[in-house]
Amino acid sequence: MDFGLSEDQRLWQASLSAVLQHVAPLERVRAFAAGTEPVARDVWSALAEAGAAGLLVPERHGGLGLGLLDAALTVEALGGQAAPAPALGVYLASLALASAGRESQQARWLGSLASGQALAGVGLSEAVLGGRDGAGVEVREGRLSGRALFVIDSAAADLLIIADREGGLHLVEADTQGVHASPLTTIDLTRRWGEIVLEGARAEPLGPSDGVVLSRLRDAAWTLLAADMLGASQTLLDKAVAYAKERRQFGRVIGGFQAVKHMCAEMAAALEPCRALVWYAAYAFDALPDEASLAAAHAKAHLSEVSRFVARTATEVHGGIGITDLLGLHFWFKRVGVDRQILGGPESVRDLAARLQGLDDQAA
Amino acid sequence: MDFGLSEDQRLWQASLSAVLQHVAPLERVRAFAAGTEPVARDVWSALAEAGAAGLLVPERHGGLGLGLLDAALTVEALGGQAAPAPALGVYLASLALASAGRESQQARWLGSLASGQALAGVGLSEAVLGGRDGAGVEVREGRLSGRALFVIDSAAADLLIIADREGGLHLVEADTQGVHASPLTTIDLTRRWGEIVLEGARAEPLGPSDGVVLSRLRDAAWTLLAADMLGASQTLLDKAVAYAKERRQFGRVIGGFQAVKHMCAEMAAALEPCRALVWYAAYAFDALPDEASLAAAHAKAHLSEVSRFVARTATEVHGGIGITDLLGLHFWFKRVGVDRQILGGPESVRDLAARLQGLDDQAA
Amino acid sequence: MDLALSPRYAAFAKEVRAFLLDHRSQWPGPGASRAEIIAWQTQLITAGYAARTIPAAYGGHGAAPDILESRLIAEAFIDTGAPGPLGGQGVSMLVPTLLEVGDEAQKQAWIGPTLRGEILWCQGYSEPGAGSDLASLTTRAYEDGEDFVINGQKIWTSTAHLADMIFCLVRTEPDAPKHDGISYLIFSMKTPGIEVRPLRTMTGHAEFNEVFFTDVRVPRTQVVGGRGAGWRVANTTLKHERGMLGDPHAAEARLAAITKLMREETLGGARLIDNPVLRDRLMRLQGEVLAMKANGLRLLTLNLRGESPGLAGLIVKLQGCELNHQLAALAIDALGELGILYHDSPRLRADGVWQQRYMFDLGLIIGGGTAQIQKNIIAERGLGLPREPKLAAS
Amino acid sequence: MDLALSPRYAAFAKEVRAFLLDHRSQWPGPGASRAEIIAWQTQLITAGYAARTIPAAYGGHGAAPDILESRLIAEAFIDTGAPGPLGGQGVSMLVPTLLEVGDEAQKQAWIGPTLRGEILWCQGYSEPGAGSDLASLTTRAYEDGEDFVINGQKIWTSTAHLADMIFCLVRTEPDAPKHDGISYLIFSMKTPGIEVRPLRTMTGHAEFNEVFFTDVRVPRTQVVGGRGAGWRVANTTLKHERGMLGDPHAAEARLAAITKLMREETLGGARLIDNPVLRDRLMRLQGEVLAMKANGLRLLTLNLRGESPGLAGLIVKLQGCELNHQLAALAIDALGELGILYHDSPRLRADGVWQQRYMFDLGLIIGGGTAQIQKNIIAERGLGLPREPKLAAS
Repeated sequence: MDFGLSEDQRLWQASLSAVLQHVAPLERVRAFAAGTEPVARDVWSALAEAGAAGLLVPERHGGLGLGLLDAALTVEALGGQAAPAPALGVYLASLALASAGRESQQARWLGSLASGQALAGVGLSEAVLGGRDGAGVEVREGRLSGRALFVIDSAAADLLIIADREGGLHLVEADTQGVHASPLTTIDLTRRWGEIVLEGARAEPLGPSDGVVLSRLRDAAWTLLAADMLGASQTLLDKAVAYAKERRQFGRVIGGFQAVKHMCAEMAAALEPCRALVWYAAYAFDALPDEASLAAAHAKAHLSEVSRFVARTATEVHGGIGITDLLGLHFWFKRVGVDRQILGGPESVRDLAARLQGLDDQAA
Repeated sequence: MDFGLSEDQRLWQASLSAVLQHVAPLERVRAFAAGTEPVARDVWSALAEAGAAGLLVPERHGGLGLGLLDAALTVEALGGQAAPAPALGVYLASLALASAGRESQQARWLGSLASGQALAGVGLSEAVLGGRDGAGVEVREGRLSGRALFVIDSAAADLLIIADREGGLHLVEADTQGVHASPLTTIDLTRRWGEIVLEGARAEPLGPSDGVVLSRLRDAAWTLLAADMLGASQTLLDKAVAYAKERRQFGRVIGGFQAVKHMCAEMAAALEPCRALVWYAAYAFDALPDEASLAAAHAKAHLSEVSRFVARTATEVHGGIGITDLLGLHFWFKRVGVDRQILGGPESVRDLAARLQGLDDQAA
Repeated sequence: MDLALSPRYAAFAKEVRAFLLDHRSQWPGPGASRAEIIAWQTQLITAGYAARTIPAAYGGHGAAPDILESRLIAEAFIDTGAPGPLGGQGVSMLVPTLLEVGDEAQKQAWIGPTLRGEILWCQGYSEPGAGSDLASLTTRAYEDGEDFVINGQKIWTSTAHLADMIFCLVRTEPDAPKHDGISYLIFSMKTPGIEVRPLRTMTGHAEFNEVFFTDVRVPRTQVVGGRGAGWRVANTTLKHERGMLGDPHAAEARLAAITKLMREETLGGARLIDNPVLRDRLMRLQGEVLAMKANGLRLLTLNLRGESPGLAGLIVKLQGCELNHQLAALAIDALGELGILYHDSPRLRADGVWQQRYMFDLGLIIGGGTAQIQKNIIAERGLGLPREPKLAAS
Repeated sequence: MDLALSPRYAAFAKEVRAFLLDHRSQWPGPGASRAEIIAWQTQLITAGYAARTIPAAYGGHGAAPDILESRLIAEAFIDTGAPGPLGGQGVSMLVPTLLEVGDEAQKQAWIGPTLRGEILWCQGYSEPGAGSDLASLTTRAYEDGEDFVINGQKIWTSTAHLADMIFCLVRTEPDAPKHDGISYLIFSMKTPGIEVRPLRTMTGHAEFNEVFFTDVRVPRTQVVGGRGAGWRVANTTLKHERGMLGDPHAAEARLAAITKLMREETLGGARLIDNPVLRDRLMRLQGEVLAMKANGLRLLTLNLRGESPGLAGLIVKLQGCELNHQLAALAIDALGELGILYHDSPRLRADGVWQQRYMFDLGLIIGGGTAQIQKNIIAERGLGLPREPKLAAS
């Protein structure tokens, strides 16, 4: 019985933090956000060198063969730094390939994902949430047609994992004929999201089309998005507390005003249990199959609510300067804003959580 | 263009307040709550003498022929005092009779309602919200059978206004054969609610059975319940502010702590617009037929939310003493708790508000 | 209580509408030239629909104040869609200040051209170190012959990059108590030594500027209201600013736009409005909008009657800004994944206005007195709770 | 990270469960006599499932402390439904205090009988004028020969009407600084001059009492931890109290009960769970319960590892009490009109427990350190923000 991080995991957090401070300081984040690079190669190379890219790739394919908790800790650190890094796509693709890929698919991709050379985009949105603007992907004779929106990390992807409308997953090479990628620009410029148009593109099925792999990927994505929010929210809180200790008005530091103190306390009180919730969801993904989906849904939904509160409150503690570009606080504000909505805002995710437990009206 | 109280209305508020402080001080409220009187005759007689009973009764029947705003101001004052007074039943019955009663029905009842001699119970719950525990009333050959729950002011009623399942309204004399009344005890002991069992009881229809009278009564009831919450919440706020100015801890009055100041400010900020909203709903009931139902629904739902917040926060400002019986703060706490749920909690009422505007799924 | 207009006012409202619609051809559109804007504003002043109660001697229309007329005029602009009279900090803040405390020469020189739109102003109050605690400002102006020489920095000067002139608080008496050492100066933004730097916010736009003063020379005659009286003068105008935020019309318009959006957009084939949880949030906000609208009517009546607005007025900024922010939040949430698109993204809805508002409104909650300062004001002035206590020297 | 138990602990857990189930016939039921309760408690101490780590010399079981064993024992009681070991303020607050600062005679005299349930205690800390600011208490004890003579009043003494003994804070040094003049006394509730008056709360029940002292004589030897050291002694025990509130097991049980309620109750023919707005609230609270449960596991592990719980511990009271209150609020709202019934009303659901909790929980939010005090603690101890400043003399 031990519900805490291992010594290895703490060391990993520390070395990751050192790497990120070196390779993705705020100036690098700003430059990425202001530019048009599809991916920050330097950041990802440094992370891959440290071992981050292959966390979820089995050892026999050159990875570290670790669990979702390790990936979540990593994504938490990325969120904490608002780092431009295509980790989500790589982790989800690694999971999909490792759990449902054929040996040849694994051999082809897992090694280069683990080394950081290959990048992956993952499109689950329509299968999880339903389509809009005519989006959704259909399979005809093994080829994919249609449109996938909000594809994660698609900008520089070498391979794409795309869900069809029925919940089947497909592996598509990004440079295959009939694949057209274009960017969807969000408020958060530290990461890239895209739209993929498929016109009879060649694809390989990934696992059975019974929706099981989709559920696993969805659960992992929810958990990792929650981890990103956890890291970003912790940074927002830390910055607010630091600012409150330093900023003076009316002859005293503003952190001495009870109103400001209580805003900080309320952020901490809301956020601290979220850390354990994210750990729990990540641990459940690998160790408690019966609870995994529900825990992932709650991690996603609850972190979405708490992060919105923290983002807003941390900005208010900063006063006017918080809404400017000067301190860059908005990078974190927007980061959690995007994590909240991707693959379902809290209302949608809670609705799915109810269904997972048979609490919807259909189950009457 | 004038959206404020008239000089007459302000004078009425002042004289009402004087009457209530005299006839329904906290000791009287306590005695009523602790006892089994079905109605506080002394309180109602004094109010009737001041003119409160006949506010909505037309002048030709001995009343004052005023509008719902005047009734709302009166109920607000009753809520402000947590006064035990069967006003809701009398006002709703007066409205029903004046708007839909036959001349003979009016002649029989309105005068004695206006003089304070007759009291009325009103049962709309199942028609507005749907039934439970097998409740609901049916009409067969002009006689009523079934069960009405949460009948307003039924304890000492001489006449009953009961809605059937189809939305038709009926006038039933309380001492008619086949009418059985029993109390439903709520957290709020300053008013009485009841359950009426009807076994083929003789009844007279009140207006056409097209639901129009029911809607009007529902709108009036929602508005008056909102007014009661307004008055009770204002008292809660006033008591919290007074206590914060007086109670000392750590060498200063607690109202000097920013946390306590802000709790009071948040209550005031939430509550103050509610006053105008209640006025608007009451005014709309008589003057703006197209807006009346929506305004009534929002007054009910919004006051329910704000009152819960105020009741809780005012109690917290009082600290431990707030939860005891010593100051009697709980009478107001419970009063708004009951007003919130009667004829629909805020979720139900907002759902009805959406339907009123054609925003429900059925209207797609 | 009667929301109907008396015949005289009903006729007035009709007359304003008719005038605006009749002059539709002269409405300056989005790309209008400054000359066209000035011409329209001049027309409005002549007709009495702009600068209505400002004395004709200073370039206004010279009508007697009538709050209901002013309100009907404002509503006529909203209803007809006619471009409103010029606003901005010159008209809304400087002009009232000059009328109240300016000397005759200042009134003559500045009010008319400001009203007509010939001079645009910006406001130099806040500084990086003086936000909520404005009186601690440190921009210095020392005397040198007939001039003040100004050094320092201002922030949040929204129209500094467009403005011809600035009204500005500077510390002229560094040794006086902090509220007594401040003067209110007006001067040209073309004065040498002024540098304007755009201040980009989280919306991605530069809605504000920073303004830097290096040895900026301003004649000493440019003080308004007397040297060292700047704190009092500024408070005259801050009063005007606080009334501007939290207009229930804006919230009503937002609510209508969100309702439309939720009826039109679909996800997985279902209209957003058919999502009961989102619909409940919409209804909840509709209730709050209605409450603020009714509160606005109540405030108008209190004004008409010459009664004190009290709490009903003190809470408007806090509640109104929060409500607008919550409306934007609902729109984003209803849009779901589409609610995070921005800039010039494909599939962006409503030009990203909800995303922009969600962020910008947070600035409004903070600006013009943070929510915390507003709560202090409500508690102290509205409820009579103790003022923030003096601290022991530490 | 591994939530599975090692074989040794798994065996231990099994053993505890087996013991409890094997002794089912000795479980004291609701109407059990004091003798039966004491017998069961004595059994539990002997078996090591109560007073486990308290030295055998003082009447405990004398095992080495092992947090996981304690947890497994607690879970076994919950899972089997066996009546738990005696709690109350004597066991949870007085005993740890005596162990830490009591003298040998006090330990010998009081710990054993308290553990076995032979002596019931109440706590005399708060006073009407000393709540959050406990150190300002004014109950006086002056010396008279070998005795202290006590006059004053205590409040919130929950079990005073049942208790045999009281541990009580009194001011013995009126001229000392306020934290230094307090002593911690223990004495019999049968001492002449003590009057207990029930204190009825908003729930309608008298969950607390007021206790009045008039010339109550207590031997001076009954001071624990030294005369004038009462503030430090009391803080030893307050520490224990704060950890008691906000147990995630209780929240989980409430959530399950509400879910069941919402599946079973109908309105207008539809199950309450099928109301999407109420269901969304249920799901939201489920997420919070899960977060607090996970936080509890994290705290347990931190304890097991001997690491500081930090923020994860400081926030438990604030978040846990609020969560319980919100759960009760949802139950009331889901019940709708039935959610206001109370006392012995017909149609009352679940004996009115949700209504009772909704009110009682508000007391828990306030008691044991109000939410405002909790936020001060989180901000100051958890985040290192400045302590409340000293005020200027006014």
